[in-house]
Amino acid sequence: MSKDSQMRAAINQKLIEMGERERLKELLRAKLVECGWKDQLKAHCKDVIKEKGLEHVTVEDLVTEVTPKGRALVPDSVKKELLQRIRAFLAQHATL
Amino acid sequence: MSKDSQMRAAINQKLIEMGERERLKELLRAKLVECGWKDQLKAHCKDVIKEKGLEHVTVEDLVTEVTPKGRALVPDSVKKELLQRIRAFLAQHATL
Amino acid sequence: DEARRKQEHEVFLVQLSFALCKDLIYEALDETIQETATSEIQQAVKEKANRVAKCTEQVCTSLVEETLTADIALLVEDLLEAELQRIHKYIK
Repeated sequence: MSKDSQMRAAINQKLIEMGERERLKELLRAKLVECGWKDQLKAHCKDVIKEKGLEHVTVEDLVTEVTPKGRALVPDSVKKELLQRIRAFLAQHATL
Repeated sequence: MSKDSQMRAAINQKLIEMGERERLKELLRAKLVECGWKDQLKAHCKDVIKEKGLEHVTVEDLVTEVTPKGRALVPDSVKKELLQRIRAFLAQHATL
Repeated sequence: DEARRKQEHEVFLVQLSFALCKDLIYEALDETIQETATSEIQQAVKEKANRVAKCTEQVCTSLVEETLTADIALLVEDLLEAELQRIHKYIK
């Protein structure tokens, strides 16, 4: 295992152990609701169900169909905020 | 056309296609005779004729006069049985 | 040498931050999308069941109405006819 991979694994471990990984995911979920992403996703799901007909759509189909748009709809500001939080964590915990 | 009207049209279409609508009407008629509805309504008509005098009653008048009672006299059990029959039919024959 | 190591570490941290950020976003999105798709389908199934139930009742009511309208009219016509016949006979 290279030094980088070792450090990557150690940092991941620390993120999990300290509960920061879950906190970040919670933050992200909250931001997605707050910025209207979740409502947009719901509306898109409804459109797909309507278009294809309920009897022709499984959960898996729907997930496959809406995922690209779901990913594209995440605002840059949300991504930036998450990145900032991760950087701050790494600055504190990933010392040489 | 609203979703509800589309659904009602689809249900009716299926009932008509398979002759079930006519069978249901026949069943209803049989039940109405069986439960005494027809006799009660006849008696009510006769009362109205007696009260108003035959010379003052037209078919339209009498129909208007006795229809509310005619509706009210249909036993709930008969309506329920009919509804059950439609549900069972749809469960067996229709993809709505 | 120390400066070079520091710089390499910085680059590593930047790359790691981006990778972690992407992983977290995808993970959270995938979970949320799965939950949302499941609940939207459940909701649609429930709405449809409610619509079928409501419309079935309405169809049943209209079938009863239609039958009653026809039968009441027929019964009234027959009855009045019979009454008239009876009176004619009586007059004769």
